[in-house]
Amino acid sequence: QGSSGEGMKVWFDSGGPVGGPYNTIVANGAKQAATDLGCELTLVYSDWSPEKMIENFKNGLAMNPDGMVIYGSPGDDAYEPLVREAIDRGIVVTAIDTELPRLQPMFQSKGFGYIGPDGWRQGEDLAKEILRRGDFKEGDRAFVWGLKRLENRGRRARAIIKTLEDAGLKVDYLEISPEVDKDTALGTPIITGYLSSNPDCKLMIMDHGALTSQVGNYLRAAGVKPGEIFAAGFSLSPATASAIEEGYLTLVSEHQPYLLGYLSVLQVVQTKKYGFGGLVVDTGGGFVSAENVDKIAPLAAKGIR
Amino acid sequence: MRCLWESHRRGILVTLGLIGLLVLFAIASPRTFLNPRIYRSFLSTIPVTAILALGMTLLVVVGEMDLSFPSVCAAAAYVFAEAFLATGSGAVAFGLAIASGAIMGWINGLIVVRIGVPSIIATIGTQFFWRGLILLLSDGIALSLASVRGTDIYSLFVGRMAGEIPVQSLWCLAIALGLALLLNRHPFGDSLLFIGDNRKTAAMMGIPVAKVRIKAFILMGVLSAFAGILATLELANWWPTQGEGYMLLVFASVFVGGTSAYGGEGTIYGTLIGAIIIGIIEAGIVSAGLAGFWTRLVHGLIIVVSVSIYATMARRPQDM
Amino acid sequence: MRCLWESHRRGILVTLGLIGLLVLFAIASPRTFLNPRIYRSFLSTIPVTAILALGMTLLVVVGEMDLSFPSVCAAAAYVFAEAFLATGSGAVAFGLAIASGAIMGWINGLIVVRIGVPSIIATIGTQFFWRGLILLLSDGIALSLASVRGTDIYSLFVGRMAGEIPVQSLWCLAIALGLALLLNRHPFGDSLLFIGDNRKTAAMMGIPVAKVRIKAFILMGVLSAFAGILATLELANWWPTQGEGYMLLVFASVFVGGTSAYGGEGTIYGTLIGAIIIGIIEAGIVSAGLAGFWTRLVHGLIIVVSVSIYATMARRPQDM
Amino acid sequence: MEAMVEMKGIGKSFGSVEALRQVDFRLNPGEVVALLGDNGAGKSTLIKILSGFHSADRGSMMVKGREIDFKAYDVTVARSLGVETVYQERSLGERQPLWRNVFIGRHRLNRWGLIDVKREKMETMELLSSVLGLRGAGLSPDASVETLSGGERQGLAIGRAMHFGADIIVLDEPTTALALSEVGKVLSFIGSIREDGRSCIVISHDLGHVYKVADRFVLMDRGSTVGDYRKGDITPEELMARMIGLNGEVKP
Amino acid sequence: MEAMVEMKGIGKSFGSVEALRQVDFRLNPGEVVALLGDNGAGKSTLIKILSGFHSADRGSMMVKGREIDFKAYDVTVARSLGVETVYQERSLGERQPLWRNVFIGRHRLNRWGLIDVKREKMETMELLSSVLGLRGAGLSPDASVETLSGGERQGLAIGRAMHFGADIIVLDEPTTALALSEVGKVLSFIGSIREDGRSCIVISHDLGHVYKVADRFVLMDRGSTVGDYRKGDITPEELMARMIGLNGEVKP
Ligand SMILES: Nc1ncnc2c1ncn2[C@@H]1O[C@H](COP(=O)(O)OP(=O)(O)OP(=O)(O)O)[C@@H](O)[C@H]1O
Ligand SMILES: Nc1ncnc2c1ncn2[C@@H]1O[C@H](COP(=O)(O)OP(=O)(O)OP(=O)(O)O)[C@@H](O)[C@H]1O
Ligand SMILES: [Mg+2]
Ligand SMILES: [Mg+2]
Repeated sequence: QGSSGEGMKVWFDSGGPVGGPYNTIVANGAKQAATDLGCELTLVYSDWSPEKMIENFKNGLAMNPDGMVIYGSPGDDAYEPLVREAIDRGIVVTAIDTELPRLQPMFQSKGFGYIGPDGWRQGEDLAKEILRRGDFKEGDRAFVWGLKRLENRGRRARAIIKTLEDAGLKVDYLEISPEVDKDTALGTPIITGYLSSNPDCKLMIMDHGALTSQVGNYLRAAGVKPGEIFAAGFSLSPATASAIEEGYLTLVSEHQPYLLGYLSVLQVVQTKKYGFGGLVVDTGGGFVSAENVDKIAPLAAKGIR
Repeated sequence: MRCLWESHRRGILVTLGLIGLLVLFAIASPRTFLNPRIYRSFLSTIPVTAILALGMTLLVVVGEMDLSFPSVCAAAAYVFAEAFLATGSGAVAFGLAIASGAIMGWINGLIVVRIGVPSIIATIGTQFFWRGLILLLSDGIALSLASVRGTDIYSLFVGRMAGEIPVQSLWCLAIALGLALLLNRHPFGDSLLFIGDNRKTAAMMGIPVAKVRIKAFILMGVLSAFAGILATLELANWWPTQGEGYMLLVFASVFVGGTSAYGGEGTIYGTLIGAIIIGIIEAGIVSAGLAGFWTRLVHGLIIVVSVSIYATMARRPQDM
Repeated sequence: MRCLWESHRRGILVTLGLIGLLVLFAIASPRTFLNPRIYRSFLSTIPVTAILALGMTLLVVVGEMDLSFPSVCAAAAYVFAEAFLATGSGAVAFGLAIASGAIMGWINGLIVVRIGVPSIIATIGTQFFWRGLILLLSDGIALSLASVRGTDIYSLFVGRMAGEIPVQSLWCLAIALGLALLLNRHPFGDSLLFIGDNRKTAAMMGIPVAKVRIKAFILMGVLSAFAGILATLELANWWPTQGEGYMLLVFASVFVGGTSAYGGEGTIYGTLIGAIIIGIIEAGIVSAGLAGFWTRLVHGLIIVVSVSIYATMARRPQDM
Repeated sequence: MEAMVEMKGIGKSFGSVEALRQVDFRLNPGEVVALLGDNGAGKSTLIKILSGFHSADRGSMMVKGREIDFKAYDVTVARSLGVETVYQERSLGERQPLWRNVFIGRHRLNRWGLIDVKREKMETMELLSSVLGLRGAGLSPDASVETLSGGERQGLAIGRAMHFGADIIVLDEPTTALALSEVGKVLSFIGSIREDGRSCIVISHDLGHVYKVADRFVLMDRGSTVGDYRKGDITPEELMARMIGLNGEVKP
Repeated sequence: MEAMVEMKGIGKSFGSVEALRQVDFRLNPGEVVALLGDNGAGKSTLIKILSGFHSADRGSMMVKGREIDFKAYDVTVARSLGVETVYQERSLGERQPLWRNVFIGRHRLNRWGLIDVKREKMETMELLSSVLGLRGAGLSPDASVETLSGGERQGLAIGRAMHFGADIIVLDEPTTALALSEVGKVLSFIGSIREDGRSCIVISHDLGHVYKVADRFVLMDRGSTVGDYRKGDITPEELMARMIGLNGEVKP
């Protein structure tokens, strides 16, 4: 028996920019699945721009693939007519990373599923885990650096802020500028400035994979010693692993982006072939800290975690 | 005569470039490019960049630049979305959004022309400012305009003519035609050309230089607003990051089209074709089966190679 | 005499602008801005933008632009990282990276000067191309250079002098000094000024226009490579989107500094101060306690207001 | 008789450079006045104040009996008062076609408010070849100015001024670079201005040309008017002696 | 005697415009040749071929006995052969200070290879005020060219050519916009060229000036040389008649 995806064409929106650390891992998972299943994979990039995702989707439809994997970021309303058109034409569509709460039940029987974390819950979980591990009291100052302007992605930051505030912490939220988003080094003086102005800051959360990986450099420049401040963030990368090893970074929440790519392609192919319904998988829940980093770090260097 | 041929030659060359690309893509992926569906998709997405690039062409002709248009787009579209959600009237929302675009363009014009700040830095500043303002007002949360689907304003601007052709492409064509007349056949366009050619000469010949420059910025603001409205309507959704991806595409469209970066010359037709070329490349590469990181590389290669061929063929047979 | 005062006045004004900002920030957050730590931070990050902006200043003077520098930065830094990981020799890695930067600059120069493609579109094309190429080669995965910390090359370029001052700031100063001499006191800089002023005149007076323009691109390539190496060393990490965030900052630095967008004039000192101004604004705002979406808005406001004040005061007391 | 132009005590500085110190000047209807003086004397600056391109720092100006407020005076206003200027710098849009240069700022519009290109091209060709008699190989309405020869450019600039009948015509070095026959045409054009009862200011260093057409000669030196002679009162030789004398005064 | 410049059958087209059809031209050492002709006749185009700015489409050229390969010939090469040109377009960097304009392309360097600014400024001022005798208010080595008066610009362009003693000096309308006394200085400069055994080509429409200094007159019409007269063989009046005659021939 041959591969189950033989001759199939899967269109895959990797979501982020070309070379973005997070979406590259997602794409690596998808590529691996495509190789395993023997199907053809078409990868496109959307720079985290909802408009670009929609534009790409439209052009993708014209290519007539067998299955399409989308990020949910543009939302139900923007996607509805397009997804409907695709499914009417027999194309299997499934979402990753951000849920489409209205479309998913609507088309689940046609194979529309969701693989990925629940942004809100992931943020909430991380905040709770931080509160559990750290020793914080009411009125302590916390710093959150995130991307609220990307609405669905921003839910994670909003959940963190809410959870921390509910616990009585004082939270300073800062929006990541497009410049820092691309070149994390530009964030150094911002952290230095913030910490000089707010020396009572006890907790820093980087709601951004690339910024998480630079925590060590930031804190070093700000003259903070490892362990002085509880620093947490998201996503693993080689630099993140070394920051954990050096002790600057305390806790990293990791929702296994590789699986987003792998499982979604797997599901699309199986649905196309055997007509399964859409899968809903929550990939969140992994935490990396000094205890387990040595096991995971080598995988990060390969772009798997 | 000579100049006529010269200008036609450029138009012909850029058109040949587009045709060449289409043929290339059709050979590489006939399933996609011999099917009308992809063109329908293009006709719904390219008009937004094209309209922005058309406005930018006039600014480049007069010797200016506007880097604030992504934010102006988003801000005007925000006004549109909020006004539509508040009043339910597409006409009111449209009017307010266009007016806000005009005001933002006018502010750019004032800073550049009256105060004398170079346009690049002035519009980087206003870009940050407007983006910040709408983020603040919207709290970074997208607005869903699902209810706009099916209204008059929706079908007027982004409906499908004969169930097939996205109406925005007709609007884009109409704007291109209007701007081509404005630039080449109207005294205002004449003033743009002379100011871009030599501002001192223009002033000496009695052209109201300051007023014309400000008007060019206002026009860009209005067109940005219109483009923002089209994008928002098409997706029935407003996002706080709207417009950010257009920056390079718009400039690429203008200069692929053959407009001179030194001001004083420009072609509306070229920009329109340029926007189409820039708008189809990525889809063409992806459907040809070059995926992932290859897309970027080949994208760059196609731009460089096609413009190089074009530049070589367009070169004048004289020394300078 | 008059011109000297004129040029000094501009320099003085932009310096006053920087001092004004620093005073403002120091009042708003004395704890941060009266403490040397923040300046150490600035001295480690601003040099990268500043070096890029310095190179860009020369290109703007000669009437060109380079939008490919983010990719050139990243590509040269990739060469550096790979070569360092492969050979373990900082000197070899450095040499290869600088050479690759020169080659990429030279290619830009060839496309623009020999083939005649406008520099904006040519460098958008090469920007895509080089980014695509390094992504392809690196598979989009960051490279950790943790082992570079403590090597000679590390302390030479991004070490801390007297345990305090980031060495890259000294490199940046040295480059600025060198380029200032080059632009104002060397025949090469003279050629840049004349070509940017009027290319035809320059050719008539026997300046080898094509060669000089190509050299300016090569210089920009080398400086981009150097900036990329500094950024990579400082973080001991190479990442695939490197350089992309610098685009607007670099142009803002050049034009805040007072260089004319029309070519033929430019100030290295102004660009250096401009890069510092642009580099401190966001940190200043954040330290002042403005968080969330306010930062962007205030950032834009500060740019517009400060450049406007500057432009008003720098205006010549004559008609044109 | 009311003066076409009356300037009193005009002064103008550029930064620290005092280009005009103290100028009094009068232009009567039907009169051709030659403005003479050394290089850098301030002649061009003076006529640029009249044409609205510069505004004076001091002094008063009346045009056709109307007191001028320099703040509200610019080239557009000056034109509407009938002042037409050919600048020494030629002021042509280098990259624009000839026809655009002829009609800049006052295009022939068709009924839709658009430029009547065909008509403008025709008039341009007529102007250059028949009126001025230029016959260079590169002359066509679509050619851009940068391809013109020096004399053709000057012909274009002056032809433009001849084409739109204005009341006060200011010519700054109008015969520069022109060949003999075109010079003749320009001089007879100046003569025709007077015949029509209009007025003209001519600046030129070529006394031979100027003496033929002017009624009055105004001498300027280092930013001030230093002499005013009617044609009948002075011979060309005397005039030349005065002008060279100015120079001698300074460097003994 | 070996010619300084020898051109044979030179032709040059710009696109469809044939600026030069068939030009033969010779310049001997110690000779001043005047190039005369109508506007658009091709005079400037011809000397731009000599100066290396344009390259000819047809024909051959020898400079100082060296056969020129047009592909390898440009302004830099021409300069190194001793050809110094004052173009009709003045070719000044408008926004650059005067001293940079004087020394463009051949700066005075100090021992570190950097420009010796102080010395260049001094020489510039010396050149403009003493050598040419300009005395405008706005004249200073740091002033930028755009603030100069028309005559001052011309003085700058011609002063630059006078400053660096070249063997073959080409002057395209050198006396344009200059006041009487400066014209005298330029004409005596041309005289001095001949005395030094160098050569000069002058283009001018002012027969009065040209007749004084030239040894030979070459007439051009619509891209071809149509006459060549030694000074002794022709009076100024005859020369003028020939030139105007050219014009008449075409339009009867
Ligand atoms: N914009 C300016 N800035 C500074 N100085 C100026 C400016 N315009 C003119 N000047 C100076 O003012 C003086 C008078 O210039 P103007 O052009 O009026 O002279 P002119 O009499 O027309 O001379 P010419 O006969 O050479 O044309 C000159 O010395 C000139 O350098
Ligand atoms: N670059 C060019 N492109 C097209 N035509 C040109 C170009 N340069 C010159 N011509 C044309 O060639 C002809 C000869 O020009 P040229 O400048 O040699 O004339 P000229 O004899 O110097 O005239 P003048 O006495 O007016 O300076 C003109 O008709 C001109 O329009
Ligand atoms: Mg003058
Ligand atoms: Mg000529």
